[in-house]
Amino acid sequence: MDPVLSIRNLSLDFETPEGPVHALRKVSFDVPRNHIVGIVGESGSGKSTVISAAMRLLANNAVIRSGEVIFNGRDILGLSPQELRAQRGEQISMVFQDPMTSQIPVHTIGKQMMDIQYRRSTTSRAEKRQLAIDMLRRVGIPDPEERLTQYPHQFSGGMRQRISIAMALLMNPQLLIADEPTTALDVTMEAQIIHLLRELKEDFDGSILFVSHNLGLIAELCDYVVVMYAGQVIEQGSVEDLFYRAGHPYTQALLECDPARIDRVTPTLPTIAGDVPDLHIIPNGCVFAPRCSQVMDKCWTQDADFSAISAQHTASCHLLSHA
Amino acid sequence: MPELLEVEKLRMQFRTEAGFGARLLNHEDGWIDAVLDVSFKMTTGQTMALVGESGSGKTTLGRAIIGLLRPQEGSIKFQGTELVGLGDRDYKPYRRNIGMMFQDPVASLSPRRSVRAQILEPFQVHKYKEQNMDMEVKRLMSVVGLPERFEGRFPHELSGGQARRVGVARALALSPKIIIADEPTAGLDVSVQGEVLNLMRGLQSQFSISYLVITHNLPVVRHTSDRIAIMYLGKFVEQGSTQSIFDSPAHPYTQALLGAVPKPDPKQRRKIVSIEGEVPSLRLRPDGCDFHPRCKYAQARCRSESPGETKIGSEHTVRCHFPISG
Amino acid sequence: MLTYTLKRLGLTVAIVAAAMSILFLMIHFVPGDPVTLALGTRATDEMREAYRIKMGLDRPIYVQYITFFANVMRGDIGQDVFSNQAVSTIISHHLPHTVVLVIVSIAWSALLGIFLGCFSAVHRGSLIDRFTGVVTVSAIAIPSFVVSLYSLLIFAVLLRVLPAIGAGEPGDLIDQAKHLVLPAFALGLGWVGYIARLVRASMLEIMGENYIRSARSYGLMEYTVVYSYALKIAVLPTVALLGVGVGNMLSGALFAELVFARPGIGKLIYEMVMARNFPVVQGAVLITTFMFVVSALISDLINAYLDPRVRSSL
Amino acid sequence: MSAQASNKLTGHSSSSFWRISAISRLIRDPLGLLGLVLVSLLLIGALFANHLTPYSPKALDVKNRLAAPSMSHLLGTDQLGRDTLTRVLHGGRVALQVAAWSISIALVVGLVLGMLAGYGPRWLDNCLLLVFDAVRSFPTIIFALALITLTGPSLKMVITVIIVTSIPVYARIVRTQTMALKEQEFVLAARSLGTSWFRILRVHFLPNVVGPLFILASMDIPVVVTIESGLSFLGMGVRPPTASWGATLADGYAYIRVTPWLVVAGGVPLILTTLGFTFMGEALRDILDPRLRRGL
Repeated sequence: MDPVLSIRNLSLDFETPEGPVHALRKVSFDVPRNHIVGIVGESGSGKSTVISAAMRLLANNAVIRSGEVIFNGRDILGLSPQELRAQRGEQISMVFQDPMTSQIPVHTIGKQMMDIQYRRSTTSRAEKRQLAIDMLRRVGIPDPEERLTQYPHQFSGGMRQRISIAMALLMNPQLLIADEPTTALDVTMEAQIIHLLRELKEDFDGSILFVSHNLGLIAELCDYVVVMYAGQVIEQGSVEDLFYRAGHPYTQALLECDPARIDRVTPTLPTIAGDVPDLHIIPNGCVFAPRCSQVMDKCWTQDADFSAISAQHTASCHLLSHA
Repeated sequence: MPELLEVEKLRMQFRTEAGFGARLLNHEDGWIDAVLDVSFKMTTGQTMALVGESGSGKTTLGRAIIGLLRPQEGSIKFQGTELVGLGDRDYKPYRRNIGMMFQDPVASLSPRRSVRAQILEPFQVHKYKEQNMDMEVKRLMSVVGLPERFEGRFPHELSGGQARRVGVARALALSPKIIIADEPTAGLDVSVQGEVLNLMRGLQSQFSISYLVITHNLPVVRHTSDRIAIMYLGKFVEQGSTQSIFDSPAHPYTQALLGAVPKPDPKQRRKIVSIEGEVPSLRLRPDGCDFHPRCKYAQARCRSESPGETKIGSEHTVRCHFPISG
Repeated sequence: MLTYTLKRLGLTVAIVAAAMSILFLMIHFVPGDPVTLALGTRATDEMREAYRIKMGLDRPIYVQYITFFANVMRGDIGQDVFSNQAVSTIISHHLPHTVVLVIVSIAWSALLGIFLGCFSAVHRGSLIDRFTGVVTVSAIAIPSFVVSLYSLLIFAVLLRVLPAIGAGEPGDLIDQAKHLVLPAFALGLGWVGYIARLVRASMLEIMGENYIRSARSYGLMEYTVVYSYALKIAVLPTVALLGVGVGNMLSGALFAELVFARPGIGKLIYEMVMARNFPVVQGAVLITTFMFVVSALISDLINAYLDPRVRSSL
Repeated sequence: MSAQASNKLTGHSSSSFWRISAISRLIRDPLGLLGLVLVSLLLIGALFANHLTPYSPKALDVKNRLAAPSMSHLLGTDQLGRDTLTRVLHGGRVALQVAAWSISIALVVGLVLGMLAGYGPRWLDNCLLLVFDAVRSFPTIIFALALITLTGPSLKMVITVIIVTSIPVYARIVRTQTMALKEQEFVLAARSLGTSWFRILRVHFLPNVVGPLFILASMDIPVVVTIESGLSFLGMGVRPPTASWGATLADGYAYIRVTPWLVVAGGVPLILTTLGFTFMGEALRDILDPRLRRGL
């Protein structure tokens, strides 16, 4: 079965007064149907830019240099605004990081959920209302009938993120994109939201593209993982591949740094020396070379191609290519 | 020998924003307790972590100890001297003993002052004149690992990690005995948070500083602190050594909090959610035990009677009628 | 909303009281003798003394202060020394003309301003947007009394298409409307600019907010996003601004009424100032200040009512 | 991501470079350049008013009353035969003087009061706010007329009125900014060191408040010029025979059915001045501190 979303060779710049920032370079990955794919990366890795491109919600100064974003066999980048709108909500939808600013402050939750269903022309108002109530109940809002008449500010942060999820799923999209949906929440609420997302994925028979910097959440939720660094995909594979058989030195280092993965209490925590590169000028060779502990001569001059470690597991590192 | 820092029965109240109508309807008196009945001690060279979710009062407690907020009740003793009730002038000499690192590394630096001016600020405020200030600035910058060329830079020209180092240098300037660190790794990537924590650890062994770390990051706390206090709705629900808290959490909330942290291991996926609901507003503090509406083990007594602190180990106390044993 | 309303009402009362106090202090402590002011320098000592007693100026200052407040409370804002009429009666003859002028001006400028601002924001960066931008800035910058003079010059003197003098025949609504065109144009022009710019700026800010991004990600119609969501939020600051607008227009109305020889409170104040009739001036200042404060109160309450975040709080 | 990246990058450019680029960006903005040219013309006209025309602003020439523009009188003459161009140039002087004095005094007082209200105790804030709001609730021109009735018209009173009515505006802006800064972590950091309130205001608040305030004040110049000429138009500003645009407009209004030239000559420089300062101020604000756009 073909993937629901397929990003092919996507390269993207942000125009700034100081020249273009090469924010994405040749990014490729697939989101298979009925699976959860996680994108993990640190700040500046381009993980949020990828999904903004997939939703075509990019900032005005973004310029797509090359590549395709194929959703259900059609390139999203070539769609007219009308065609794009037809895709959004019904086919592909999104949950954002900050639940406190994600809903219109001056309309009730009910009105906003009715508005989202405007394309259901044969459905009566009462039925739409019932659908909204059912959806709110499904995401764990108590007394949804009454809460439908309330405004966003009358809900707590955790509740508002649940409502965001309900709104995103209201039109039964095939793909839900979640951009750090729990980063603004407390840890006990985070666990509840992650649990909810996993349940919903089973119920709604769709795919989720989940973006996070938190390795714990990725391990908890995802089937496949894409690791990004400085605007590139450097490794991708199944969640077990990544956590138990990481091929790229960056992935390995990232896993080592996570204090939650260190069993023995240690006074000195591991780090990755150096800084994320400036994306104005991309030097030759591997983008991770300046920070890599296993760097070789050719890393400075040659780009590393993707090497297959196993059927679905690839990484771009010279260490893997001569094997 | 008095304790380095001894906090007893501390209570911090705030006026609510609640309007007249809300006060009538909800029978609110217009005051909420942000910190309530908090007691603990800190010893030299030790790291203590205050852990809690938003609204737990951990930041308020930190600000009370640094003297930014005045407590309504209780006492804060520094090496035996009572700080609560001191006027500004009498308080000032004690301020050099307690430094603070703020949560947002860039926002905690004055936007139009150079790195040098930021580090000099403590000396100027406390009227240090005799020493050679240039040397002091250079020394502090090298201690926190900032190259000298950063002296003339302004906060917006620094990265998060660099700004954090300036913050550490400023907190260190007056050679404090205690540094309060509010979310020292907030906003930092996993690959760089270790740098800041390792730096703090190094300074601790070099200058025998005590840290009071305010955080919600339990995995980091496990490696970096000696003692932990878990806060919920302004109270310490449990405090003890890091090992005893992680190995045998006695309060259901501590247990739930530890259980809510995701494990970066796909084989350890959780089937159930360890805790439902969310932290209630401080304005609607439940009767009885604060935690009972969310507690799996709540019984009739928990709904009516507020538990006091019980000692269950040499340094381990818990605020629960029915602590979990083993 | 109840708490908010009560608080806002209390604040209004406090502001009016403070403004009255400032006015009172000004009269008594600003260099210059109110008696000389009213009677001129050639008045005899007996005349001055009689006036002093009549106006209560011989009593201690705090008694005068309390009397002043008590009188205003009773609706007595003074007595005209020359005609012996109550100041409130004189003002009530002139006030309706000013009120009509201000309301018409604010109404047309708000309607056009909101439309222009919204249009510019939606077509951001286009040629029309840039043109509207220059026009609106110019409209703000050009003083309204110069607009009055020039529109008088162009439409009434050179082209002779619109009447320039007076408020029109009483009872003849069409004639009155004709007389209203030029003053209302001059008074409202700057506010078209203000409102257009405010609406444009808040629209652009709101269009960049997360909730608009979310709404778009649900595939909502652009019409819904712009008009039902963004514009509804963008007009909130405009509503709050209109209250301030009334105050500024009261100042502007004075010029418009003078230039177009239109009866009204502004023209009355000017004439009384020229006649050095301070009681009437003081009464008129009180009334206009009161109107300003009340219009600010009304616009704030409307603003609060439109914003569910304030409305639903108790 | 994009904003973050560009922020980081602009941050690296040094501040002197930034100032130079601000001027060059002002010149590249067509409206900003127009504003700069108009303001420069006004300044030159006011500075060299005595040398640009052969006439004195007060010299009467009764034979040449209300003359239309000619080679000897470029803008014609008024009802007393005085050269209108000369009077317009001198009128610019008055306008600028009033603007300079009133804005700078109002700015300093507003700055101090605003910082006190914003940083001081709650009761002080409430008291000051009440006074600010009370003063603001007088319609400016009407308030000015009431005051001038008591004291008699003079340039000093015009300046006083503008100062009194402008202070609350500046003070409120400063207060809002101070309140926002007050909760910032760098202020908490300074307080946690035991820094005195005076030092906090001087070292940490002042540099952050002054910049935006200057831009806003420069945009107030047209408003002040308008009030001055408005009061002079009413005969409540400068005393005749001193030249002022408002006075020329008043003369023009009186003779509007005889000659349009006086109204045109009095109004056009006023319009050009307000436009010039507005265009320049807006361009500068957009370049230096785009966030100010939000507060009107």
